[in-house]
Amino acid sequence: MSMLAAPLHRVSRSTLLRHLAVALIGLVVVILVLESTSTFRNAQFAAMAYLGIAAGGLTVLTGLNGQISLGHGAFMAFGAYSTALLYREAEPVLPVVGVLLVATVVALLVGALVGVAAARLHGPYLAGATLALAVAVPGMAIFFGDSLGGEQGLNVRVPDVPGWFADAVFFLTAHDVTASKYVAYIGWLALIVTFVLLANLSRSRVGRVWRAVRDDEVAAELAGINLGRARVLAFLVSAGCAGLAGAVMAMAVRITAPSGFTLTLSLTLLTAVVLGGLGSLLGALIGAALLTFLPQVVTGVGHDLGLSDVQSAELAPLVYGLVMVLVILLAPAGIVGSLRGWRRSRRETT
Amino acid sequence: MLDVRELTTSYGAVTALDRLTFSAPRGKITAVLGANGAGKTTLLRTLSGLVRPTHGSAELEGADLVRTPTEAMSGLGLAHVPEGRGVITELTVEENLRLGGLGRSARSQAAPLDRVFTLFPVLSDRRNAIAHVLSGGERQMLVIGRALMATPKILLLDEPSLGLAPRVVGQIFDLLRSLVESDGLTVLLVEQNARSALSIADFGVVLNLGRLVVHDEAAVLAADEKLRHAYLGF
Amino acid sequence: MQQLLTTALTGLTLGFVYAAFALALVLIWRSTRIVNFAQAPMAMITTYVALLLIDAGLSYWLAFVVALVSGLVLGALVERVFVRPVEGKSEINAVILTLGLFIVIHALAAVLFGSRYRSFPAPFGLRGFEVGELNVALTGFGMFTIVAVLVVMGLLVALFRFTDLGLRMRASAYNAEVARLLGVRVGRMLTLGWALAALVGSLSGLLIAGGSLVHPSYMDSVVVYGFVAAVLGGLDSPLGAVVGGLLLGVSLSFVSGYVGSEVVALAALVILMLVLLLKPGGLFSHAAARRV
Amino acid sequence: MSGIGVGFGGIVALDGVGLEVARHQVLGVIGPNGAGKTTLFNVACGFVQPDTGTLTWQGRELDRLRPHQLAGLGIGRTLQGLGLFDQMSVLDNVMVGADRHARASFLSSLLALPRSAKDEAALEDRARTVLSELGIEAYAGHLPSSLPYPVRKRVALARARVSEPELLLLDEPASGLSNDEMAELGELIRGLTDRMSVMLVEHHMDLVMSVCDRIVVLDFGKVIARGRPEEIRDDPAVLAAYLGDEVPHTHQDVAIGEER
Amino acid sequence: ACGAGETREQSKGEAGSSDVGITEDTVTIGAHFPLTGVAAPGYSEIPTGMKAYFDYVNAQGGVDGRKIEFLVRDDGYNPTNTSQVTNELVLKDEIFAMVGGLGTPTHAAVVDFLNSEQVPDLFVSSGSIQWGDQPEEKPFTFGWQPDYESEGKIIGQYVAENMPDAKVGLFLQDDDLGRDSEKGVRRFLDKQIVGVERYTSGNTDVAPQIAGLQAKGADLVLSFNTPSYTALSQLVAMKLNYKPKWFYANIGSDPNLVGSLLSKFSEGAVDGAAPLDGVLTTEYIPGVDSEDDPWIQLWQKVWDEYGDQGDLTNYRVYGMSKAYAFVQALMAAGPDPTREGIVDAVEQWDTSWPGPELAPFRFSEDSHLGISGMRIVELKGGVGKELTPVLVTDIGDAPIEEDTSGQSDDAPAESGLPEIEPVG
Ligand SMILES: Nc1ncnc2c1ncn2[C@@H]1O[C@H](COP(=O)(O)OP(=O)(O)OP(=O)(O)O)[C@@H](O)[C@H]1O
Ligand SMILES: Nc1ncnc2c1ncn2[C@@H]1O[C@H](COP(=O)(O)OP(=O)(O)OP(=O)(O)O)[C@@H](O)[C@H]1O
Ligand SMILES: [Mg+2]
Ligand SMILES: [Mg+2]
Repeated sequence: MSMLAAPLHRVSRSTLLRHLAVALIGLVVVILVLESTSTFRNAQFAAMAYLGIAAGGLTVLTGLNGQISLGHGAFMAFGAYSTALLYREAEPVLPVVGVLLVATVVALLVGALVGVAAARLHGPYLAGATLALAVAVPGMAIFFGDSLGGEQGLNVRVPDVPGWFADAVFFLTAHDVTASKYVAYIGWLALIVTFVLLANLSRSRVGRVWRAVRDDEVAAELAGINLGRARVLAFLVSAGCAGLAGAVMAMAVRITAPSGFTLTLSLTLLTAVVLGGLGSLLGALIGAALLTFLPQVVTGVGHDLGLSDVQSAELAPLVYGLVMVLVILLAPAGIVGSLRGWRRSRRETT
Repeated sequence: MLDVRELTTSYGAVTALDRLTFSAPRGKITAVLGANGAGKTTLLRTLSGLVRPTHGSAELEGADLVRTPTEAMSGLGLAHVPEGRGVITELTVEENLRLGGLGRSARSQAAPLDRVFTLFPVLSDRRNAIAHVLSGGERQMLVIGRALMATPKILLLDEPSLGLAPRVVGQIFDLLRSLVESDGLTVLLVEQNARSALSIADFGVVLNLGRLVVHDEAAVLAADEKLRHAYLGF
Repeated sequence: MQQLLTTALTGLTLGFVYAAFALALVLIWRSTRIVNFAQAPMAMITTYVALLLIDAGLSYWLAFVVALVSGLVLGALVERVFVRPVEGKSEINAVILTLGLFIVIHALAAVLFGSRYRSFPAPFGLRGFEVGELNVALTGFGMFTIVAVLVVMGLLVALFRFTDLGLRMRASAYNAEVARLLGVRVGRMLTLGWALAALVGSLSGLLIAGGSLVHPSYMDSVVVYGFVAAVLGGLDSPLGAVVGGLLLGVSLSFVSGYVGSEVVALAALVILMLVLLLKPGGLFSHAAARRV
Repeated sequence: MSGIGVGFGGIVALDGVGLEVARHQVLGVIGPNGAGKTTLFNVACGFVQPDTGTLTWQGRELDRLRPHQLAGLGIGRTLQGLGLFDQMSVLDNVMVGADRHARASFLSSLLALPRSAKDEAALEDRARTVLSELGIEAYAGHLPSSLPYPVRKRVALARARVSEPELLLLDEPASGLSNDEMAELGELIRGLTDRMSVMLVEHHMDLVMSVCDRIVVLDFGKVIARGRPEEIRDDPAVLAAYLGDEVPHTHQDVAIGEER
Repeated sequence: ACGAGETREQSKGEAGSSDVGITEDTVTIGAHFPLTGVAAPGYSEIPTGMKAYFDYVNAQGGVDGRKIEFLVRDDGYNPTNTSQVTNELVLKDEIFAMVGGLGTPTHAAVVDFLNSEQVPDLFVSSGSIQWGDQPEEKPFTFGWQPDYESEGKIIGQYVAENMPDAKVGLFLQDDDLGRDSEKGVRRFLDKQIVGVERYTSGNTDVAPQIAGLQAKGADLVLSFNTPSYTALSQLVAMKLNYKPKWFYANIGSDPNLVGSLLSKFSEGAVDGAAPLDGVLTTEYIPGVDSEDDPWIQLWQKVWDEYGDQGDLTNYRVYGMSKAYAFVQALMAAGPDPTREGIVDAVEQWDTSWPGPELAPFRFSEDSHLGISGMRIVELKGGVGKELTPVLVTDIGDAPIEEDTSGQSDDAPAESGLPEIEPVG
């Protein structure tokens, strides 16, 4: 027992080791889940992964740094279009990891540009600017229609499953790897890496500075914090996450078109973040799961109830909207936040 | 005038006022004293309905304060100068003052407005400035001035001297005395600085951890050496 | 010349429509410090109310009035039932709440009224004038729009600047506790603010619908540009909302006509960014605020 | 500082103010409300750019510096309010203050490299030391909003302290404190002077008179008097503009003043 | 396409036994349509028409004893959603075929997936040429309606021959609709074009574009837009006192819909479909207003018996016509249809089969493009008056010729079901 306790103690003390341990557990869960579910579910999990990555970045921006962005879908668009350009027919120029990195960097650069402007804005002004960003960016794809495919968008290649990967999975599970499953793996690996990095940041000096800026900017400035830098940095990090998410999305959806990056996407991300619980990575993940699975379940229920197609299609947004309203009214701290509060109050009473 | 009986207020597990009973006579200044966290602010907030007591009663000339909503307090002639942050920083100085005299015609606001401007000439210079630009002390003057605009029957003051220059504190205390003496105003004065509060008050109430320690004439309290050291810190 | 005039005039009319919507946002912002994203579907619902009445044979003006009144009621209702619990709490929760309402109302409307296009009548002509050779692209209904928006703006400015009611509403929004201490019935003010805003919103809905097509999403693009217009103007200022709306309407019309309609949204972003970089609080914000 | 002038629209907040803070001394700045004291602080730490005049810090002229840069140069400050980070623990609040001593780069934070862990530990040590010096280490894990007012004031002070500034600007640190607590505060401030210089704005004469080495009096943005506390107390101009006739119980101040 | 080969081999049943989505008594098919959101008005009616016809067929015993189950999924006209719901249809619901999936960007998101999964992707609801011009790359995908390029050619030639002096303005939706048709039009009247204006779908303020055409002096406007933009362009023109001759492509010319949209506007300036009187357009299936047409009579009967609430509209007629084509294909695939079997059957389409289409399909091993032509009509009182016989052509420089197949004169069988022998 005590033999175990010492290393365990070390693990729980070091931020890195703790996060890596959680990541490892997460990885095992991911493998178990992806291997035991159908190809269709795999595809859904891929969608959950990219929503989760983007929501994770956004929760850092909004939860830790207090900046509201209604426009993160735009950064996903940059990531997705970079992917589409790099990963088209014929021989791709870069391996998948390279594509993901480039997409992230492109979004980072754009994020820096927008972040510099956004750093001076507050509350609704920031919301307005990012809202405009969300609706403006898809138009660029049409404007540069010759290289970006216009309204119709660009097709993205289905990633080839590398031989070693297929072999490894076959060896472990005796299943073949479908393209959907491979993309789901890419998405979840990207998510785990992203979340470990975000968790590191939020536990570190950087995260603390972000929170300080959120709580009281004048006091933070007096403590020697460069407000602009802190804000831009937070914006950049979250834009990078969105870019990465966009890249995974492009691979999962196999096309990037302007109509894939509507305002709704941006608002969906924000919703995921708030429903899950602001500032919590777990919350972002829960929010992403909710948004991935809820509509389909609800539409199914609608069909079972004998509603017409149109009615059951409208049922999904109806329920989804109601869930948003109810969560805000009944659990304003989001799902994770409320669970924590509930646990705390139970602990206090016992 | 003001009768407080068995008043009890809690914030969750913390009991901030504990079965407090005292009364403040009309036309007198009653100082409410005690260390930080004694429950002074809570007392005033309970009286003006910002927090609800769990037990007990408070009556103003027979009107039940405990059941009166906050917004009806000014109708009863009660004005409350809250601790810190009472200025609506997004409105102009004059708008803030106008809010104090709501419900009265522009003409009948003119006289109190003049009085406030004579008392605090700074405010009259800045009447169209957004209150946000005011200095800490100027804001405090504005809040006090605003309460005076209502020409209340009873005035609850929470640390009015906070951030004010000694000379202004003196002026305000002078004004309070004169209002009390000429108009029959009743004042409940919460002060951290017990010494100066007692110097103008008629009565004093000393709280500790939400309970009443003593309630007596101000001069008696000021003379009580033991009390001063134990609770009043001078 | 002709094209220039036409582009400017159609932009102007469009600008007034944005302005109307922005005015509603400003009203709610002034009275509760919340940006109401559900403004558009709320207005959409009341437009459908008018449409149903007109289809049932009522006169345009009667339907118009009923729609405005139902807007008033709807606004009050929404504030009382949904918004009250989030007032004065975290800003982002209010955003999500109104977004949720947006989606719910939208879906309800699609179920109730179906999602096909319907046409909405206009009380005045939809033909432009001809002055000699020149076509003036301003219709009777366009002028009605302009007058209506200017009147509403005037009324709002007067309400806030000169009346105690306006002062009470603003005080309630900025600092509910202090307002309450000063005898302001804060709850009523907030409800009133929402009700009035929903009324103005309904008006904007009717103005957009007049002589055009209505379906559950017909207001969606106005949300974006109306919001951008309000932010341009400074969110706190009715005059700003109108100026912001006009600025946006006219410049976007020119961009659409002379550059391409696909960059309209981009142009809106650029205009907004330029203005906010110079004045982070919008065109009509107060100068250099004190920070400490 | 010399010849500092600041105007806001029609208002002249500071008009050719010049003053100097000597090393390891406490300089008191007093004056009527709206005299320009906070504005003076704002100039000193970069929140307000002066229209005229120059700021010299350790022999170097400071020009158009942003507030966060001044913190880096060793100028710390508390706010007239509290200015605490409400949703962060007391320890985190203070660690933010120490951030200027942090060395971990963004990259090492991102990857949680050992370097960053070491840095964190060092910051935490610093913060805890200051907390215990101020006697509030017991509250390290609490949120400020749950704490009594005097404790919160100390947290604010701790946050300014922990950055080890060479000049500390205190804006009304005693407001809302009882007389006892004020006396303790006075001692704390005196205790700081072996490490740093202090500039103090305060309306509580007891405190000002007891801790300041020198005092500058402002009125309408101008210096109307300067000197040692005793000189100031009896200066008729100061009496008229600031203290008024109701100088409260001068004899009591002396009592506290004599304690040191 | 080429990279797709490495995905899982579809485990196909032996010939003769049933395939995915097929049971003893059902055939499950699916499609994605915008049922919610901005694109829903109009388009969401198409699947209701399809459903009504399938119900009609099912009530008569289905096809070879199998009932057709038609699953409709909402994608809100968003490719991301299309991809998700297509995954659901293919992987979870295991549909036999995708029938009538709507939209160019939306369907483009899933076309590679459908082909790599070898799911027949029949009769895409879009006139983009990409569904049929390269059958070797997308062997499972088929178009249905005439492609935009062919339509552009037919319109272009008509104008060049009959209105050689017209100053032509183009009003184009800024996507494949506008692009493909412009390409077709320019083959014939490049020189006559005085102005081109493009609008972005979703941006409802088209005044600057129409003003642009007016400024360039166009007296004939060829419009390639969706129906709501027909109404918008008419309204704007009225506002600008702009009175050119209008020529709307088929997709935007639904006189019934546009007329009812314009009907409410005041002053009698616009009443009924009057504003569209004299407008030129094209026709490739009979529309709701051709009450004498035997096909419309069939659709009316089907709708009255099996339709939801609401009237028969051209969107529903479109849906039923398409559903009819699918039933034809299913019958042609024989009593034990397989995915490959139905693809083969469509490739061997017999142009003598009666159908609502006015011109024959072009389906073959080399082309998966749909209906080969249309006729040009002038709208009078909401009904099209024929100006030309049915003209057929193909993409590229294929000539435009009069159709001689007699497709436009046929009528459905008494039962209302196709009567077709399996092919091959
Ligand atoms: N909103 C609140 N939530 C929880 N506890 C509170 C709240 N407000 C006050 N308290 C607690 O109630 C007690 C009394 O506080 P109160 O503010 O009334 O004291 P006070 O005498 O006014 O002190 P001070 O001199 O600091 O103003 C304190 O223990 C305080 O911590
Ligand atoms: N940004 C600003 N715009 C306009 N006026 C301002 C601004 N900042 C300060 N002032 C004015 O300048 C004057 C000096 O303000 P300052 O805050 O420096 O006073 P102070 O000496 O700190 O007063 P107090 O003791 O009341 O805190 C005040 O009259 C204030 O209203
Ligand atoms: Mg208090
Ligand atoms: Mg000050």
